[in-house]
Amino acid sequence: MAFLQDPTIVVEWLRQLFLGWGLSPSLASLLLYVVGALALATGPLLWVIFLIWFERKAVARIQDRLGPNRVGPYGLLQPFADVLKLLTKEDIIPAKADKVLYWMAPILSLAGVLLLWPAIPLGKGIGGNVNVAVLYLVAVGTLSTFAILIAGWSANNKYALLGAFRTVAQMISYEVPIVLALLVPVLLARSMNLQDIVAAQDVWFVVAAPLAALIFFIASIAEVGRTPFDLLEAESEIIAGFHIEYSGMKFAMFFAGEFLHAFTTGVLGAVLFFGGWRGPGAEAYPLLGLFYLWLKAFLLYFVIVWIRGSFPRVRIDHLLDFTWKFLTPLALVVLMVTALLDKALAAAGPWARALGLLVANGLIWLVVQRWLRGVEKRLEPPMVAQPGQYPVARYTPPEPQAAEGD
Amino acid sequence: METKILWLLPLSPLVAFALIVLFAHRNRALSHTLAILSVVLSWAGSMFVFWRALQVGAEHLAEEPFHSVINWLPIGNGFFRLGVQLDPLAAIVLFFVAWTIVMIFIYSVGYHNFGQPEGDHDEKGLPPHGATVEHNGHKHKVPSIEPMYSRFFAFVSLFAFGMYLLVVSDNLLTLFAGWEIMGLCSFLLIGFWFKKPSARDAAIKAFMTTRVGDVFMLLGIAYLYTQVGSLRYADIFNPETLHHLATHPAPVLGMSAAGLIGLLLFIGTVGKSAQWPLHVWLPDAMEGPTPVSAMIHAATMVSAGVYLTIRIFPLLAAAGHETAFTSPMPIIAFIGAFTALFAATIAVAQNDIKRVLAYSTISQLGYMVAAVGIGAYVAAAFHLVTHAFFKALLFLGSGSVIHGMEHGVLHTGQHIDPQNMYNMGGLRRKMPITFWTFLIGGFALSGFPVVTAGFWSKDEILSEAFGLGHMGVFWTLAIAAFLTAFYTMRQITLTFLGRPRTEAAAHAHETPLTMTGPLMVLAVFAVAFGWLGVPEHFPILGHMLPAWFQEWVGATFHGIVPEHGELTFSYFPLTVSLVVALGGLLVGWLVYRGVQRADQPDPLERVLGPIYGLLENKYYFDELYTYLLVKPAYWFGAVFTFRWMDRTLIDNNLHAIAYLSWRLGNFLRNRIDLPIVNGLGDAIAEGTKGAGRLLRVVQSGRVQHYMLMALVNAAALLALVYYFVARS
Amino acid sequence: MVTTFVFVLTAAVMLVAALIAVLKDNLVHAAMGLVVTLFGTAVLFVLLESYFLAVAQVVIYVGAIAILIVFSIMLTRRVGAHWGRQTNATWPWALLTAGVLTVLFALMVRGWDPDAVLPAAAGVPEDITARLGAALVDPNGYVVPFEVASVLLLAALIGAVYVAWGGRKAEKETQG
Amino acid sequence: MVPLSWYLIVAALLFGIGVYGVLARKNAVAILIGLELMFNAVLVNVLAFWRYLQPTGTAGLVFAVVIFAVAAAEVAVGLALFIAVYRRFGSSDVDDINLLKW
Repeated sequence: MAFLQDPTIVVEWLRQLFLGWGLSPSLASLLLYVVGALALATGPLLWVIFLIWFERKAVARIQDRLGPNRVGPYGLLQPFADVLKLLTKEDIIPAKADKVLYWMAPILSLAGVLLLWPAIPLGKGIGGNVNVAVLYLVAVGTLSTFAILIAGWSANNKYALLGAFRTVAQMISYEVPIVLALLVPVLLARSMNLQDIVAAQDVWFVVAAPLAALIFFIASIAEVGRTPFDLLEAESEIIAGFHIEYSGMKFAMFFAGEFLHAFTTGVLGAVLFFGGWRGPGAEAYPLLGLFYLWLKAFLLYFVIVWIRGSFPRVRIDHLLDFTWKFLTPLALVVLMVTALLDKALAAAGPWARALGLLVANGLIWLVVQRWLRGVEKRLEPPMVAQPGQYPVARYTPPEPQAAEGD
Repeated sequence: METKILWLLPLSPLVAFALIVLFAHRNRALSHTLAILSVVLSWAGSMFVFWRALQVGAEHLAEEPFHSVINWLPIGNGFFRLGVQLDPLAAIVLFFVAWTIVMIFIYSVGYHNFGQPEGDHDEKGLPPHGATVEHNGHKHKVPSIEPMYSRFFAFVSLFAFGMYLLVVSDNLLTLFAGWEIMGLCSFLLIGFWFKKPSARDAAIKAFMTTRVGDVFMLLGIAYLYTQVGSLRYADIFNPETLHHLATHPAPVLGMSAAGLIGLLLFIGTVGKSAQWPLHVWLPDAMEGPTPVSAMIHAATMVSAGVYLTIRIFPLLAAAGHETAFTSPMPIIAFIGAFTALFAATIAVAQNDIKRVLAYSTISQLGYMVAAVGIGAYVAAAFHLVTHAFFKALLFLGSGSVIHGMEHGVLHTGQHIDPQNMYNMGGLRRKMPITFWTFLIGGFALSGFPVVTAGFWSKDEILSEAFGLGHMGVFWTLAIAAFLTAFYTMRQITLTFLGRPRTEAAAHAHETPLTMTGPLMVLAVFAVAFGWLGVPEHFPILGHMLPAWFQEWVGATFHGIVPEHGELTFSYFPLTVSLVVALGGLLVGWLVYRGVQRADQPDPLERVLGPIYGLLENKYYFDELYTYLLVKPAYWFGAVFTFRWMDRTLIDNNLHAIAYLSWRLGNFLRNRIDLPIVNGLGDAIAEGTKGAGRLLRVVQSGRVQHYMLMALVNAAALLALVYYFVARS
Repeated sequence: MVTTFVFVLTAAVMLVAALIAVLKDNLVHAAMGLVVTLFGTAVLFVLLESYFLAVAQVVIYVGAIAILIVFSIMLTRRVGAHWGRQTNATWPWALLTAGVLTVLFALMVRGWDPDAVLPAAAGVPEDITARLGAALVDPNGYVVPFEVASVLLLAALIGAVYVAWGGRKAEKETQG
Repeated sequence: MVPLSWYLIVAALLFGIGVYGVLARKNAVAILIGLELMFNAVLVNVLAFWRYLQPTGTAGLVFAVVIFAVAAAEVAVGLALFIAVYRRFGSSDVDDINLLKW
């Protein structure tokens, strides 16, 4: 039962074990790090397998299909079959591809996702307790961008490069509102440490900062690159985009990376805005907190899937206009208002603060609504790319003959 | 308060001068407004100060004059101090100076035909020739405005500055400064119409002649300074200094220092006040505009000479008192008396209305000098003031007459001299105001008994001369007085009485108010001022009127000059002066009333014969000077200095030097400059070019090369630092 | 012990990556070398116990600068084009200079006695990040440099946009 | 604990490599890479000194922050220029860009 009270005794036990083997303390702690890393990496990767099945099912239902139902009960074993198939598939590398980078890209993309986990508090005293965790999240987020860029370029394929460029444009653009939205919880919790943020959420921050939560959610979807923002692999435009040339295990890695990233987004949302592991009894039994976290994350993930099933894909220029002309300014406004109001209400109790901020957010939202109406009116007739001017052209790389220079 | 105003008195005309010259010279009205405004200000200030002086009272004022001093010129030890001062004498002089100057300024406006049209063919530097105007149908000529109107007012303003400065100064140096400024203005104004050769010559003559006097005056000042160490009246005119000066022998003439200084300064006066033998410039000075003649050459500047003499009277007196040395006094008395008679005789034979007045001025100044010479400085001051008034009046009157005549000349188109008295006659009906005022002035000049100011002052001098026993002086002056009355009456008769002798005279008419107004004001003074100085022993009147003037001026040197005993009043000088005045007038009228035609000879010619010619030609003094001084001077300049010294000696030397230096220059150029300096320069230039050609490679235009060089240098520097610093 | 090991490892990786970054003709690989070097720097920061700056290093350098560099390389490279030689004619001089500089630096820092007693023992306070934040906005601290830096960034932003677009316009003119 | 001089030497080597990169590379972006290396060397120096000489103060950290800002600005402008030059000359080879040649 002690384990339920405090799972960290496991760590102590392991340490004693290593020391018993006669290792120096520092070496022992090093080994402990390695073990912890392995555990942290394995869990999510296994979880992904279920996520794949779940998503296919869910989307199938939304689209009025059955989805996988052959392999195992309810097709539960379908993902394993896919994995086997992918592993046994021939691994093709384009002749003119840049070998090293071609190899590096998938690893990076998966690593970029996995690196997010160490910062996440899984329960009371479990999981990451990083001083500058939020910043860390942002930092690691850039890795996946890299991965996609490299992948798209190294494949030596025009469509892949196009996808890569789109991705870079999109991701770098959406970094901005994400960071701004992240700052709101940091502000409310007076800390960048996710543990502290969670601890500060006597009232979930989603109450105090609904708009920030919304912005974070939307931008994260874009960051992950899922529908409606899946421009980087828009099959109908650039066939699968950056991983067009990838196959077999490498493709699987990208694939898993994407799914896991989506779920991780859910986890982060839960941690930042929905009280993380907090819940009845989570103090006493940290594993319970782990369960609560998982629950919340899973609900958020379901919403993401839901959105994927329901929304059409937006056009690239709309995508960028959306972030630069709507999300970013809104996020800035929210940030300022929150900062000022939070300072003003510092004396008040947590609920009063939360409610005040809620009202403020509501007001902001009303204003935004009015403004959006005006924009809508001005934008009639609905935006269609006129023949002759393709806004996309703004983001295409220069034509090859421009590069004839050298 | 008073001292502040004293400081300001000379200033406003100076400011006016500057303003006119710099800004207002294009606008005639503005120019004369400025000038008159400035002198009116000074006038007001002077009146105020004078009134304050009256309140203070003569004795007290003489004890401690209004006085204020500032540091001016740094000299060896300490400063030369510049100051203003007002004692009774200065106060009285200030009084008449202020009045006459204002009057003459106003008069000038009319005299220069302000408001008249521009002349047809007037040009700067010549008197206006008149303008043709279209007047209801037929055109006729009228006087035209002076082309250099503004310039005139600028000059006279500057002159006013000089005069005020002279009057208020408390030392001889600033007095001398004002003196010289006036000299300059006199030169400028005599030569005002500089395109007339006669005016040019007259200007130069006046300037040169007065220079002679001024040089001596400067010598005197210098000598005085070496003796006393200061030029302030307060330092000079105190008994011990005077005693020291009077007992200290001078190198020349067996005179005392005081005597020599007095004499030198007096020579300055001789120059300024046109005393014999330096009188020659004054008559010619009449070439200038009449207001100038009136102000500078009758009322103020020439009076300044006499003022100086009175100013230094204590010195003279002290010198005269020390019997051990030859006294300057007799010399002064002689020159004064002689000039008086001498000039009067010349005046008798002059036909130019202004020249007559000029000679009469000389003679009257002679009176004053003589008075000082015999020690009657109070009488001299008295006559100075009265003379200033009535002589200014007379000059302005003559100017008015000439003006009227010119009008007539322009009207009729006759070509006659408008200043010749023979061309006039019967003007009393044409220009009554001028006539009456001129009459008053003339009677005052000739000393018409009791009513006029001239009578009192002249009688004062005569009686003093008689009383002090200078019989020679007395009789000389008496004769001069007779002649004065004579030529004055001659002038009046020829000008105003009888009937017109020319068309011009017939058509002359009265001058505008700007000219007649001052005449009237001055006429009042010419009559009234005399009553301030009625001697107390004079029968009847003496008891009615206090001898205010004598007390006032007498207080100035009270206790400084040796007092001569109380004069016993005698009827003899009185009767003499009555006789000469009235007799002169009568004879003059009798002789000249019969003149009918312009071209008929002077009645005296028959009587005097050759002497008349002598008189007419002023004893040939000009010719004499021409042969004695001018020609030798020309010779000296042209032959000796120019041909011998300059041409022969100096030029040849210079040519030799020039030739040598030319050769030297050639040598330097060909032997040193071209081969060495230029060669060096070219070598440097070529070297630079070559270096540039070599170093040009560095300018590869490639960023990296530049950075490479930079870093190489950095590395070298670092190596040095390491070697010298870090390793130790 | 462990830290020493980690340090040596990181340093070695960094230097090798840096050499790759400056020597390799394939610029993309060079850029990757740069990225690795930057990560190594971040690790060094961690070893120096300035976690905030370590993360900031990753965000700024890897997340922004490196990506931009790679991006522009790819923009100006035709896919699969031959790279050609990437070193210019003066490379021996460059090598010499760099070598001399390095040697001099090394000689100088060798002066630091490894066993010298340094204030390092004092250790980094827990709230150093908070302190840094406070110092950055403290009027008595470094608010002025901070603001100046931000202004510089803004200017750079505007300038970059202007230059890039101006270039595009110029291109249009040259073509049209 | 690792001696300070080690950090300094590593930084020096990094700097040297960066210098070589800046001087010897043809491509403008490659030069920028070299510059970044030099920046990093400086950063390492700064932080090492901070850690070893004044660990409780913030001067070193602020210095580092400012260096970050400068580096970011430098790269932004540098790349913009690079793009512009590339469009203008159709080449990214600085050897071709010598308009300032004599």
